[in-house]
Amino acid sequence: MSTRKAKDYKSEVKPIWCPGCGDYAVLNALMRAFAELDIPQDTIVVASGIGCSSRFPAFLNTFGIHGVHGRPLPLATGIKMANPELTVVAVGGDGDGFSIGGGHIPHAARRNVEIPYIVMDNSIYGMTKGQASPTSPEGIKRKASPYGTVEAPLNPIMMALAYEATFVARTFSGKLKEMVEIFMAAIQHPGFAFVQVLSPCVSFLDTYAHYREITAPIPEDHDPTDLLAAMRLAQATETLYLGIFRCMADRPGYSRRFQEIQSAVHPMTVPEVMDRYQR
Amino acid sequence: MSTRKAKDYKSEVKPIWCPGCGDYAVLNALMRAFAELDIPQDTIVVASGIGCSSRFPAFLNTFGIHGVHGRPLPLATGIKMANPELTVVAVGGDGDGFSIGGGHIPHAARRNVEIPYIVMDNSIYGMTKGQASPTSPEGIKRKASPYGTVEAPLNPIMMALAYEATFVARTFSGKLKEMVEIFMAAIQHPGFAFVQVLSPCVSFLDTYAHYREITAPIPEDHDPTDLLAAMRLAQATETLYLGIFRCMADRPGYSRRFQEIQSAVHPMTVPEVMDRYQR
Amino acid sequence: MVKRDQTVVVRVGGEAGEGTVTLGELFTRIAARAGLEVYTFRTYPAEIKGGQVLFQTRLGVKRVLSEGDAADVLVVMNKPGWTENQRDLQPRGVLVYDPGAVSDPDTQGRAQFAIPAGVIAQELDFARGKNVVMVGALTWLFRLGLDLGRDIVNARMARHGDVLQQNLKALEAGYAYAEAHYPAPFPYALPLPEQFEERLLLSGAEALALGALDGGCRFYSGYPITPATGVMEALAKYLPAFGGTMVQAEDEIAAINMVIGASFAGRRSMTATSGPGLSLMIEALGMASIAEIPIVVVNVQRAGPSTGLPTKTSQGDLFLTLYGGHGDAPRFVLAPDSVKDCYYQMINAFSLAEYYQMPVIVLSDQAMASRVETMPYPESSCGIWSECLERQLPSEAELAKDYRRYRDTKDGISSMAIPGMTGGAYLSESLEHDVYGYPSQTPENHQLMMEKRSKKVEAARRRLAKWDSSARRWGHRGAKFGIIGWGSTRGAVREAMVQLGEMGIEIEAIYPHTLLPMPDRAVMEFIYGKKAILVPELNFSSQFARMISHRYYKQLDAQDIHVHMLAKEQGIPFKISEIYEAALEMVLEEGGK
Amino acid sequence: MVKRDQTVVVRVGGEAGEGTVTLGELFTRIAARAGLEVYTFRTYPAEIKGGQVLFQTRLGVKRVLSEGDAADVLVVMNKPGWTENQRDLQPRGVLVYDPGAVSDPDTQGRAQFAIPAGVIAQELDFARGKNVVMVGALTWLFRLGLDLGRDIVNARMARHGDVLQQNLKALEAGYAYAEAHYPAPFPYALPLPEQFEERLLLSGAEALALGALDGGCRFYSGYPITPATGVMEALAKYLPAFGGTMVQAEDEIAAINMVIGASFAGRRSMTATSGPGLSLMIEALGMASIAEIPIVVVNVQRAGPSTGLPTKTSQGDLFLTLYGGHGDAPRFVLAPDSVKDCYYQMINAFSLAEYYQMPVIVLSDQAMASRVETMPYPESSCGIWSECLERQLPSEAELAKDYRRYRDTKDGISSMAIPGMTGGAYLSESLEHDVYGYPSQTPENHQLMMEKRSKKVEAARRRLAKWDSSARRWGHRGAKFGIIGWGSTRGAVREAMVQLGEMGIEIEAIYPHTLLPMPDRAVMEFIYGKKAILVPELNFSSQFARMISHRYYKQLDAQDIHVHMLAKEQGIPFKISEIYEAALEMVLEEGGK
Ligand SMILES: Cc1ncc(C[n+]2csc(CCOP(=O)(O)OP(=O)(O)O)c2C)c(N)n1
Ligand SMILES: Cc1ncc(C[n+]2csc(CCOP(=O)(O)OP(=O)(O)O)c2C)c(N)n1
Ligand code: SF4
Ligand code: SF4
Ligand SMILES: [Mg+2]
Ligand SMILES: [Mg+2]
Repeated sequence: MSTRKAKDYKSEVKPIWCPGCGDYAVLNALMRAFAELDIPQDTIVVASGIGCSSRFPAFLNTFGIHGVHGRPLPLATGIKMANPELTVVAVGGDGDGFSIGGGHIPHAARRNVEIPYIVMDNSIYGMTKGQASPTSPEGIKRKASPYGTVEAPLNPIMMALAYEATFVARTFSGKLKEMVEIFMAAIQHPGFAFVQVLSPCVSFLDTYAHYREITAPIPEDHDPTDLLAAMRLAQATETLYLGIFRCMADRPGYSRRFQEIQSAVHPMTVPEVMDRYQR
Repeated sequence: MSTRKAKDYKSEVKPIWCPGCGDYAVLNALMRAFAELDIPQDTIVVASGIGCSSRFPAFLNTFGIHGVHGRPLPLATGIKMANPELTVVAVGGDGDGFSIGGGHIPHAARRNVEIPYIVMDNSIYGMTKGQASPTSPEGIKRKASPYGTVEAPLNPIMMALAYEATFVARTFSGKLKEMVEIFMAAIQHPGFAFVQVLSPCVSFLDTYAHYREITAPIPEDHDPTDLLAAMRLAQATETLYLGIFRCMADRPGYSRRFQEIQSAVHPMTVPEVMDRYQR
Repeated sequence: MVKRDQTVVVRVGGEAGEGTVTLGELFTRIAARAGLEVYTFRTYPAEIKGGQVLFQTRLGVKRVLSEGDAADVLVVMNKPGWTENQRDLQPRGVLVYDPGAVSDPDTQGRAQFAIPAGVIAQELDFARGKNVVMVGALTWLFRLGLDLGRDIVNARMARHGDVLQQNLKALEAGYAYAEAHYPAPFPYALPLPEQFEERLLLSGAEALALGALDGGCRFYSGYPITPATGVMEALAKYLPAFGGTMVQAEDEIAAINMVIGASFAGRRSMTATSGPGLSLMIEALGMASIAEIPIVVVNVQRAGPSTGLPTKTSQGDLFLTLYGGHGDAPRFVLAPDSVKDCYYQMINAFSLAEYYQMPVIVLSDQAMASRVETMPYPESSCGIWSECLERQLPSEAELAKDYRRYRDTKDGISSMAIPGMTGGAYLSESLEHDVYGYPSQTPENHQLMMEKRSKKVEAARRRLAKWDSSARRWGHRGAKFGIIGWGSTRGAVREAMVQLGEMGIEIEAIYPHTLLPMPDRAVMEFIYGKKAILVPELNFSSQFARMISHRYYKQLDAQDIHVHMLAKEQGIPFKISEIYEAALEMVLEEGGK
Repeated sequence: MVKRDQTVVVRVGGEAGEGTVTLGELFTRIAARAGLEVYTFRTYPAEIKGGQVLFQTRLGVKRVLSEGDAADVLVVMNKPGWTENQRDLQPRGVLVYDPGAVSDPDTQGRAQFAIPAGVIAQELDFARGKNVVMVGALTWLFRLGLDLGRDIVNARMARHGDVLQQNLKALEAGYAYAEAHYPAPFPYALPLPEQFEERLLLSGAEALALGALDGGCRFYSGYPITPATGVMEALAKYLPAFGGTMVQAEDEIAAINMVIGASFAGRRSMTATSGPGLSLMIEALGMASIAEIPIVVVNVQRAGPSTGLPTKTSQGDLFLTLYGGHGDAPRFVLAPDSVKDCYYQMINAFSLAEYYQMPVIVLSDQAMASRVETMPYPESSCGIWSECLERQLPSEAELAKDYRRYRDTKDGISSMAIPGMTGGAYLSESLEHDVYGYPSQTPENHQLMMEKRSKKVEAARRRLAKWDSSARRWGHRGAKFGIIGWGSTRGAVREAMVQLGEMGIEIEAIYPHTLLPMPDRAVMEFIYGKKAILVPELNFSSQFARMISHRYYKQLDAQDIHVHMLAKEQGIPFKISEIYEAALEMVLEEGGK
């Protein structure tokens, strides 16, 4: 049984978030997941980019790294590869993850690096005061888009599936219990785990009511090893399904693969390497 | 009837490509497509990144811009938005497009900018002498991966579909006629047209024979407006389907949308703008 | 009442979420509408919403040069507003406060004006409106006129339709309360000019955007970043009205590459960013340089390094801007030194970019971009402070036969064909290329092309030597002591010089507006005969002072002129007193005036 | 036969696709195995495969310092090989050629050695083997011994199993042909040492990789880029044997961020790149600087700007390396000046990065990375040229209570906890932060932290003053004329100095190995008493000369020492004669020796 409580993962720093921000629930859920899994604080690293959501690590009592904008995945990959024993979690926002950082997700997925990546998707740039993000609904009017945006929103779940991420899930800040469960599964998954959290920004795009209305759990009979079935669920936009779209635990993770290589290779010393270059 | 011939699009520069490189066929096919569509040379811009494939524009008699590595899409987008009258084609390789430039494709797709993007995918970094690329088969051994790669290859067609690109096609350097047709369709498509060309690198990963074996035309009854059906075809890796996976011409292109905004807005002069800031 | 040539510093302290900034902004606008000159400054809290802020506005009948140091009037909306700002209230200043927030503040004898804004707002059933109540009270105290107040509230709050009426009532109630309780003349009310010229009230970011429009900018692509976002927002609004386009890019790398593409295709194009974004643009800047594509990049500096202090000001990107590029990649760097100058330098930026086919970086900073200033209507876009130059297009003869895009010429400038021009097709290359644009790797060609590109810098240097705007100089001509600075520190320097003048200390200053190429002649003329010069700047390592002392070491050494460095990197602007004291110290150290 | 203290320059010209480079490499290895010292140089064609190349190898009994200028022996495999290189054959040089490719070359009386390599190879039914036939002939001419030749072909061509036998036959046939037709002593055969110490034969890229391994590197992430890829390839091979990992990243931004992550997690980590990649890494470099994370970035310079000339050499990234960062972001810059030094400076790079918790950039270049040199086995990894320093970890007491990651200390160095350490949890921040790592925006804290970080540079400056390796000095102590350079130009400079010495001109040189912080004491000591100094460098704008003359202007001016700039940006290394002539000119201009 777990000896740690959620609050044991809390730092002394008061979140800078607006009252009501969806990210509070994400923070609580992740702390609970850590507690449920009883992971020692000092063996956890939470890596993030820049944005309201990316301020996350400061509010935790674990190791944290608040990197530059859009790079939580490379940071987390480096950490995990340096020390596979650690529990490494990457977090960030939709701007951080799908805009400036969008090029890293396919590669984290194809490496299948053992990292849960939690994207707090509020469909807006919160930190910079409300510009449209890659998941903003088309036509949204803001100061930087006074005539309404003309770009279609991206579908992050579909993208993660197309990258064949071995774990793909969606959850919602309004559903704390489900979120905790998904986070636990993502942390335990032996590969890359992509989790989109619908986490409303009450200040620049309040979607709580909307999401309450249109979200629904993934049907119980969904087979999470069936990629096309997952894609069908992901395609639905009138109903946003919550839950685990895909889970394939058979492919070994990236750090495992490298450990295999390391143990298959004969250890060497520097003088031995040099001898190969003897004239 | 077309007054221009394929060779009218040829520059004096001799391609630096190795004899037998798949990219020669792509060059020929694109020149033919231009000729068939009878597009004046001086109204065409071909934008590329860096790589063997990206040397492309130098061999053409049109306007060309050989940019930095991975950025043909932003370059092409800027060109198209500056002058929507031009025929703007983006070209590059798999490293250029799916590795360093991978973050730009989803955004070109969601903008639906009127650009065909031709990726000469040889599943290898040709220019830098044969490192694994994002589409290299798993386990490939090269100097930079002496123990074999452990990353799964990406599926570019599936990715473009997940981004809901309005035109998604695959073709093969070994099929010149089909390639010309697909290029013509892509150039005429009023939105973003993603074309993956299987274009073998004879020097570092010769896949001609392999592709001859496993490619097959997309079944005639495929409905290119059915996203999931396209995804089912894209999922097949034992057979690589060639042809148009998706084509949706109903969504207006990006430069069109901005032209609409421009014509809806009352024109202003600088002094008129200033008056808005009168104290 | 204060005198015509005086200024008044009004500082507001309160919670951001409770409309403190709106309070300051409304009051500033009413004062400006009444004919006063204004100049503002504000801080940003760490929290996304809420948190403590300070909004300062300085009013004057004549042009205001900086936000000022100590407050003449402190307006306090909550407790920390008092505790955090009381030490900055000058000895004869006055306090205007909400007694519901601060009870019995000890102002050590200074006059107090209690305005129960919270209570009044509650009585109106509009608790949120307490800031507007305070605006009303200030409107009375400064005798700006209730009608003007109403106008401004009407104009600024129109968007919030349903609450507009409530806001107007709040304004009136505040006005009425103050009128009833403080009928005596307010010590810091300025004499309102009866006649005054029309002025613009612009933030630095807006000035950059408007200057860009005037400079012919028709394509913008950018990625949101504090404190540069304002430029993007203004251009998003107006570009379509000019047939132009603003694209929000997926990142800064995409932004600058789109800008390069758009300019290649013939449009005057730009982006704006801040430090982290500029760092990401370095690769593509080199591309614009080698392919000779005109682009303008505005860098609104914030305190660094890395993510640093996103809402704080700095001048720490000078070195990156001057030297940031692999290989030798020529570029120009401009440094406006006031909101007004932001406008003109954007016109110059486009002129230089287009004429010399080069990337031009315009350096602003957080303080200058976010503050609001009154400024005269700009003269015709190509006036004394700017020159309008065009991109050189190929002649018909050139296009007719063997068009060479990168032809070597005397000043390095070769004509640039635009896609669509018959006969103009060429290759724009990021590789080293020959005169046609085709890749070339020979030593001879590389050297030739390096020289071609660098000749453009020399040609620009010669041209700029003739521009008044390439350096601004003021103060006592020929004084023994000098100040060389750049950018937004100018206001504090000018004011410090006035104070020094009052002390009988003669001093002269120069602010180059082009930092690359440097207006060497102007600077060397300025230096000539000086005993010592002070180089104030907002960064850690005295970047500008090092550049100055290195660049002019021969002159400085030959004449034994001492360079005094004054570097400050705290995220905040100079206080006038800091410049004043450093200058005084220089004078004393160097053996007096 | 040439003398023991002479060297011989052998140049091979031919088609890349036809094994010209292999020819050169095999011959070089056979000569090295025979006990000679070697030093190579090669060019790269524009074509991906094929195209004209030149491979030059210089042989000596004593250490060879550079690739040399004119060829003593020109080996020609195709027609352009003759036409393009004939002007570089020295007056008393000899030609070795395939008469099937060049008929009757006019060598103006110089000796000719015709080897019908093509015909011989065809007779063996192995047309591709003509290059190995030529290797056999050279093995005879230089009297290197057929057995050695066989050994090398065996070792180097083992991978091509089935053709190995054919290659051996080709070697033997070439040897036999030459032996039969040219029995007389070959004028450029060097006396082979009977006894010699074992040497390594390494390319600069390999030396960087091996030095990194020795410096404790256990994580590498990089993105392929010419001419840095060799570093990645070597580490990909060996890292797993050290329990380490090499990740090929999706781009340079990912690479450097992975490196930052891995180092944060406790591993010595690095990346290697070239100009365009370094430009993309600038943002993250600042992150490593502010978050105080040790990383090593190797920059193998190529000619720029932008994509530029990817296979050509340059020293044009100096300014970017020193100044490229928004805000003031401290870092160190090291500059090895030979293949051997690449090895040692990598050890130093890790020492400095780890001890000072800073990013360290190591500047190499295309010429130095791709050439092959013999070098002595390195002494123990922490020998005279390097110091082994460790990252400071928190003590148990520190961890037990209130651990402050960014505690301010005298030298700015605070202990760094590693994830997994109980009690060590902290936040590593790209925002400005307080002593715990938590974001802080106050002016006081920002200044404190800027000072903390910069104190580390000053501490390192003090330490480096004691390192022999921070600057290398040679030549006539106290000579009136000096040369200050950096990096791979050293070889040509050393040889030019020998020639100058033969002319009776005394000259002294210094090559700093740390460019940031500069070993000021050593440089100032060196400058002292000089009349003039020459600063040779491979870039367009004399970056290093500007840095030197700016940094030491007081000393230079006080003693009236003139700085002569010698900048060359053509994508190719200096010729010895260019240095020689520039130095001579300096001496004459300054009024003789
Ligand atoms: C390189 C760079 N570009 C831009 C920024 C400015 N910036 C900070 S946060 C942010 C967007 C954050 O949006 P998102 O990731 O959705 O987070 P949210 O605030 O909505 O949680 C941007 C653009 C930056 N810090 N660095
Ligand atoms: C910023 C940057 N990083 C790396 C490189 C080196 N580089 C040149 S081409 C290339 C890969 C090209 O691969 P691909 O796009 O697949 O083209 P191919 O040569 O296979 O056609 C790389 C990594 C570069 N030019 N710029
Ligand atoms: S602005 Fe939006 S995302 Fe940011 S803290 Fe506030 S509610 Fe959350
Ligand atoms: S290396 Fe490969 S991709 Fe490059 S030109 Fe040769 S065959 Fe084509
Ligand atoms: Mg967001
Ligand atoms: Mg490729």
